[in-house]
Amino acid sequence: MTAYLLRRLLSLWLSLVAASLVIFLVMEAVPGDPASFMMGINADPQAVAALRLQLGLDESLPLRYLGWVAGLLQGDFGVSYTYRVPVSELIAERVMISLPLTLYALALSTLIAFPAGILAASRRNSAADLSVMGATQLGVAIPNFWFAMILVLIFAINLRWFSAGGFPGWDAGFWTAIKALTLPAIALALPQASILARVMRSSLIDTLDEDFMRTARAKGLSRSQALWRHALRNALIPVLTILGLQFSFLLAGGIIIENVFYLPGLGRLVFQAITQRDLIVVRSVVILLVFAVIVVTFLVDLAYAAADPRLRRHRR
Amino acid sequence: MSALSISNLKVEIHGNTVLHDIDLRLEPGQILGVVGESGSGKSMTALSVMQLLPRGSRWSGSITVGGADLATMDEAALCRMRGRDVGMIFQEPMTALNPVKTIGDQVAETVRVHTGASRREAYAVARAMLDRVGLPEAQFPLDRYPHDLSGGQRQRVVIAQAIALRPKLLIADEPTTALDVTTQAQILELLKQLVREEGMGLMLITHDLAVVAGLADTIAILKDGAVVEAGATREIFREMRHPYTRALFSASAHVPDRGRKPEPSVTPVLSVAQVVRDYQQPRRNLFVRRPPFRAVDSVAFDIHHGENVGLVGESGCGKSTLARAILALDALQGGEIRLNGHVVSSAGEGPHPELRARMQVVFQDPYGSFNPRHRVRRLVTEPFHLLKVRPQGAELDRRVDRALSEVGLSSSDADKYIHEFSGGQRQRIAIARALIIEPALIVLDEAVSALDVSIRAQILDLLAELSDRLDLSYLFISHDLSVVRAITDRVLVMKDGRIVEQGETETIFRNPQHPYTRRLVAATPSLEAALARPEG
Amino acid sequence: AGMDATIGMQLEPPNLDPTGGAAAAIDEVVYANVFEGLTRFGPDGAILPALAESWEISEDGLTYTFKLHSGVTFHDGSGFDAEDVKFSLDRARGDESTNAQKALFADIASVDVVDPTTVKITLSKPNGSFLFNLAWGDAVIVAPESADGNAANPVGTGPFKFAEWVKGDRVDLERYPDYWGAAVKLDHVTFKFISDPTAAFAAMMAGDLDAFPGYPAPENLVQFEADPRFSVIIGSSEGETILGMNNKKPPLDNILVRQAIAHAIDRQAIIDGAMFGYGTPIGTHFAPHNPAYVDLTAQSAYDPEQSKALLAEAGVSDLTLSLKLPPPSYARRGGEIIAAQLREVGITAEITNVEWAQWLDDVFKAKNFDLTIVSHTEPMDIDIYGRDDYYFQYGDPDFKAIMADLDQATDPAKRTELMQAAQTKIADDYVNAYLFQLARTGVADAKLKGLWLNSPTQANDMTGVHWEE
Amino acid sequence: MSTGTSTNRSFIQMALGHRAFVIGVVLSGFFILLALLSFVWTPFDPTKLSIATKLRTPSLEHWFGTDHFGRDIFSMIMVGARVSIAVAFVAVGIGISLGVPLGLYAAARRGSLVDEIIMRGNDLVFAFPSLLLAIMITAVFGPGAINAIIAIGIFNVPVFARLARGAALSLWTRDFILAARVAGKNKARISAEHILPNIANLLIVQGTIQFSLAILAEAALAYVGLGAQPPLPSWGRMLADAQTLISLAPHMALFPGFAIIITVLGLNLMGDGLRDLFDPRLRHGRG
Ligand SMILES: Nc1ncnc2c1ncn2[C@@H]1O[C@H](COP(=O)(O)OP(=O)(O)OP(=O)(O)O)[C@@H](O)[C@H]1O
Ligand SMILES: Nc1ncnc2c1ncn2[C@@H]1O[C@H](COP(=O)(O)OP(=O)(O)OP(=O)(O)O)[C@@H](O)[C@H]1O
Ligand SMILES: [Mg+2]
Ligand SMILES: [Mg+2]
Repeated sequence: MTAYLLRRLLSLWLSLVAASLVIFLVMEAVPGDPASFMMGINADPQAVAALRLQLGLDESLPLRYLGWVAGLLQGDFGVSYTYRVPVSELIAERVMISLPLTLYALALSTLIAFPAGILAASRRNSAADLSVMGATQLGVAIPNFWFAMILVLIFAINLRWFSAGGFPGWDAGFWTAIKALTLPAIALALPQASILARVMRSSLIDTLDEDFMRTARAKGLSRSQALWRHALRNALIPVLTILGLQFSFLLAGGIIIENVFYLPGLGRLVFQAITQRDLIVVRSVVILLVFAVIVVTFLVDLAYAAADPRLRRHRR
Repeated sequence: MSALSISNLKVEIHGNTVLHDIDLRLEPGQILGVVGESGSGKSMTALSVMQLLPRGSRWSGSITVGGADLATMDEAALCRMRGRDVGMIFQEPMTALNPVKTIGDQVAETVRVHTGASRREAYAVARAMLDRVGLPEAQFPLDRYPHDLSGGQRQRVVIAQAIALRPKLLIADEPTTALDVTTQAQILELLKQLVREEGMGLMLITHDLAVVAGLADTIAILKDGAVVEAGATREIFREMRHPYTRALFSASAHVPDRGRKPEPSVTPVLSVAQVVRDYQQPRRNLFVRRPPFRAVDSVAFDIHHGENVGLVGESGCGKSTLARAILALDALQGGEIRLNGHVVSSAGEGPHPELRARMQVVFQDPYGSFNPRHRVRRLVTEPFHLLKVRPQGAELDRRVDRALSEVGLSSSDADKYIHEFSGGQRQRIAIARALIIEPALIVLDEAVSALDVSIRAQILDLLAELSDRLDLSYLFISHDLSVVRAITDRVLVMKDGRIVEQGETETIFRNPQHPYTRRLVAATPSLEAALARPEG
Repeated sequence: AGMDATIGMQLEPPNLDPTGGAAAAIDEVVYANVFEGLTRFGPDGAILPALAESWEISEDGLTYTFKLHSGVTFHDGSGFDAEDVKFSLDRARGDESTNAQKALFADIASVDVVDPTTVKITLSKPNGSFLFNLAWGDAVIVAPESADGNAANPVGTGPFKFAEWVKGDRVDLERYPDYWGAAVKLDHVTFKFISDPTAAFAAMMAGDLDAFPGYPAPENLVQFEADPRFSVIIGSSEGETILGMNNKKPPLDNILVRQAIAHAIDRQAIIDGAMFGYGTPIGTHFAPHNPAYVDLTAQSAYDPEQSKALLAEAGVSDLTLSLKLPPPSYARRGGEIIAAQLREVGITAEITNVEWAQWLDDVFKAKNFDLTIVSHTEPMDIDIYGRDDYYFQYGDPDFKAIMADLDQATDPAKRTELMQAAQTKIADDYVNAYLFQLARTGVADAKLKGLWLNSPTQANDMTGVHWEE
Repeated sequence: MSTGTSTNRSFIQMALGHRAFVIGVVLSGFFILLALLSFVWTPFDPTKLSIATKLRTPSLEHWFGTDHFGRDIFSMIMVGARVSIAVAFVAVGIGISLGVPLGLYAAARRGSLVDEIIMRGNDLVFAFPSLLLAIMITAVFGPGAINAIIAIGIFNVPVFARLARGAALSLWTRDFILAARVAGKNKARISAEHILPNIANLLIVQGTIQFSLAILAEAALAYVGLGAQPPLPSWGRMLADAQTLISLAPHMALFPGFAIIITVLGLNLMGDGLRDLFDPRLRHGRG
């Protein structure tokens, strides 16, 4: 286990270094100069030059890369070109929305998907199975921004149960904040729940066909006892993988949903930073997201080991 | 009251009749052997008793277990019956246990489901049962997981689960097929002991006549979903009224006709000298490498022209690894392998194609050894890749025809896909593929282990005949001693990567020297021996 | 509600220092609310006194003497006086200035403190629009102690003081109790940033916002008009929307080709199709609500036949031009319509949608374009035609002469005459194709009063805003 | 897919009997046909503006109504199908043609440094938030159909590389591969002759699913303005155009939305169907 941990840590670092290089170079290749963007159409060239100097944009490429990485290692993400505040502050604010939203959406999708998947698998080919499968096919096929638009139209504009978007902040009270995140979380959760339910179902069906399920039944367990005691944990591994992937996808993938609901989340921060050529924000947030993904994958691997004793010892 | 009585059992799966007219009786304290070739309906009969038939099945007839009629029981009653009144051991020990639960949990579960015993009590029973099946506390605490047990040990756990509540009836479906002979002997001994001591009825399903002959009180022979003959074991074997019984019996005991004995030649076909093969082990941690695992350790032997050499040994002793080394599929860590005097495989390099063309291989799995997407013609001609001048057109057809006819297939089979053949036919095609470039040596790695007795007999005959006619040499790898005894001139006994004994086959079998060989020979069930034993 | 108002804005300001960035969004939050200059724009575009109570201009037009209000304090409590004025103006025109509109101060020769409430500014040459220049957001007065922190924590003299900025979401202002002027009616103002037009619509409809003065989707206005909960505010803006052409790049260096393009465009179709009817056609680069405006639309009336004839005369056929479109919907939608209209006369316009940053790089700096659509929202910006290096690359000497005269002129009649000459000159030269004056379309809660109708500069002046009972 | 006539017939028969598969083929086939038809015929010129007849609701003349420029929505959906399908097809094609060789190579050199590098590279691409990277890519190269293809294609590479490697690894342990090695074939040849045909089914199934995902991805990119550029219609951009008009002219959002949903649904059903049909457990041979 420790050997495995060490190996994973090493490859984690290598991935991060590779990722940081990729991000840095991609962002350097983006046409457009942050300084002239900030100064606008009628800007005085001298003023633009002064700003470039101030932002340190005149240094050489390797120097800037090293400077950035050295900063990262000390926990210093740099200062946003456009906002002129430390990037870490910006990120901290946004994470307070993106993270709860992600967890909320994950919780929703799990709560929907697990029962649906289990129901469908345990009643294979029944009407319940067919309708769950039909619904999930649809759930996967609906573009989530379209779904979000419809949600707003119905629940915010027509029924006025929710506000159309925005986030009052956690200061406004837990439930108020949760309520504000509800429609976006539903919009995010729908396709995820569909995917998860499908994976749950097929993984469970595979497990139900395993020999040890017959052994369990031969011991006198009823069908549902066998399912709960023996099948679920075995079926969990592919589901965990998907959950891990979904977490990282949701953390940054909410850009469009964040736009529709004008939530100041991480995705929108990067999106906006890209259009404003706030390179330092883009780089730092993306590397952070990559880091999050790698950590989550790692945690998922640990969760595997918890779910499956075979993985605790020998590993490739 | 019979432990089990089945009459007129008929089972349909998706409209296909797989069982019709099964009648069986089993008394407490007795062993009923159910034999028959693959697909004859043995497992379906067992599953009918458990009422765990696959989805889409329908059954009719009558089954009573300890006097209770299954037809009158609802699902809840059946659940109460399973595990308490009837225990079952399944065919495949590797997959019959839940990999994510400890063995203690799984054995205790039987107890908890039925008795409402506390966790503690259930564990106590589990402990006792595991001790009983020979898995003592010291080595096998309750919190071990199945994955670090061997096949035989897992099978014992399955047995412990099945007998935890001392059921009146135990069904064992091929409980030993996946195990090597020594383990098989232990498991069978254990089962016998349980029957005698607990007085339960045991329905022992197997395709191995030798196993039942030594164990069963009564026997039922199945063919195509029906019982063709049933009665006391001795009588059945003595009288052999039904032709199918006779066929089964003779196939099991079949010894192919071997022609003249080959004389040792000056240069052996194959010469293996001090071969070492290591497997890299995963690192213990980032900085510490584990020493490599030595799967084949300084092995040396020769095979002469026309000679059939057997390689026996229990599972995992390195037989397949040695075969791969001989075939130059893996690089050696030491030693040398020569074919007709030329080095084919030594540390590092692969052989010259022309040399490689002198040896071919036939594998165990008749299903996995062919690319399912190619036609037979393409499959059997694959070795031509080794030739500089590859046969074309009519010449190609001629060679394909000849190879196929040599193994008893027709030339029209060349345009079929592999899924259109039975297991025995597939194994013939595998042999045809090996023969087509006229090699001097064929390595057969468990080439008949997966086949039914009758088909196995045919293939053995074919191999013997080809060897005689084409002056072929075989390296015949198997863990089944009776087969090796039937077909080889000389035998090598392998244990933990080393050859512990070698010599003339008959000599070794009659008079094994090494203790391991002795154990191996003793554990091999023998039909003759069983029938020769005095009644008792 | 109550004494609070939540105002929607499409773009979030990158920072809150109007003297350190060009983004219009900065002014939309802080202009007149947090920061004040010596003069300011009134709702109708007139130049009004602000921190300067009054002023005197010398005969030669070179010396301006401003009398400042007394009792003015910055939000951090420090006092305001003539030193602050000198500091602010010197900082804006200094060598290290990062003021985006540094040119506004180019004519200042010196700023002198006469006494704490009197400042004298000396110009190097007369400048008829100097008071106008001082009204810009870029010319607001800041305090030396707080100037460097204004980007994140703006400290000004206005009626509202900065309270909080939740990045990506909103800026909160609260009433400054010690304001020197007339007290404002609102206690709190929140500017909420909603870039997505659909979200803006939803937010208004759901009642999350009280007003959206620069409402980005004119197509929704019909619905708001039909709903008694809302009032729709349609005014004029300073945004001349033009189809910019690269005057130095063949074949666009040929006036016939440019004229042909101008005649190929049906302005009304663009206003209807892209702006849903909101907008005033223009024939030159000048705001129609300005008294000096001349209507020259007839000179480039929609006439595809003439357009084709002109192209033939110029000897071009199979013309393919690049059309680079920045993000606003007037450009993206207008571009699609223009491309279709140009297709009618045989010109292929290849559309590329670009981000602003890219636009600045590619179009504005590198001049790597044929056509583009931009709305020039700075007030009175016809002088850009006199710049040599401006993206459409006109820089005609005659035009520059007119501009030079205009700079010198202080007599209103003379100025009007010159401005009209300038308008005619660029229309005659078909420098760009002039499309329409951007309408300022806003939506507000029907009970919220006092918002600006027009936008003489980009601002959301909240000083007069109040709830009607 | 197997080629023998006898197998093929039974395959087609089985396929026709698989309800979900048939529905999937019909649904997605409908839009593929529309896309093809659009090359020769559309009811109206989808790029022709007619401001006077904008925002018409569906009628006999304009089956799906007109958009805010008075363009015929049905015609736009037809041509948009072409764009969506072409982008998705090429993007998946990139994924297959780069990913599969990489995966096969990694499997053939299992445990080697190259294998490790290829797999870590895959992980790296996976670790990037996909939409963000796509946005970054289009920020570098500018928006447009080609760049959307590249951006979507890049994410398909690791999907197919992993799939191919995993499937190939298990095939490498099979006896028939050993037999081929005994026949002296080298790894490249075995990969091409034996491994590739045997993972083709898997690739086709995954390809169908990736295809549907790519259509959704293209829609999302077009929605944020980074897909095909006007005047070429695209489903995602039609949705983006429609969104502010959703309560005024819902048909503008509904029809392209349905087009996306139905195509994706069809492809998914088809993929599921293919998975069933290729499943050896449901086909001949052993049970
Ligand atoms: N799940 C199933 N669905 C349909 N048919 C089945 C199924 N399982 C078994 N069969 C068929 O039922 C028949 C009897 O099979 P069964 O498993 O009882 O044979 P067996 O005697 O146990 O053979 P083996 O020695 O190979 O285990 C065979 O023809 C087989 O093809
Ligand atoms: N690729 C491998 N890596 C590491 N160890 C291996 C590998 N293949 C086999 N081994 C180990 O080498 C030993 C010999 O294996 P081999 O397959 O040669 O046994 P065998 O005698 O053929 O057994 P069986 O009768 O079960 O086929 C076993 O302990 C096995 O676990
Ligand atoms: Mg069986
Ligand atoms: Mg082996």
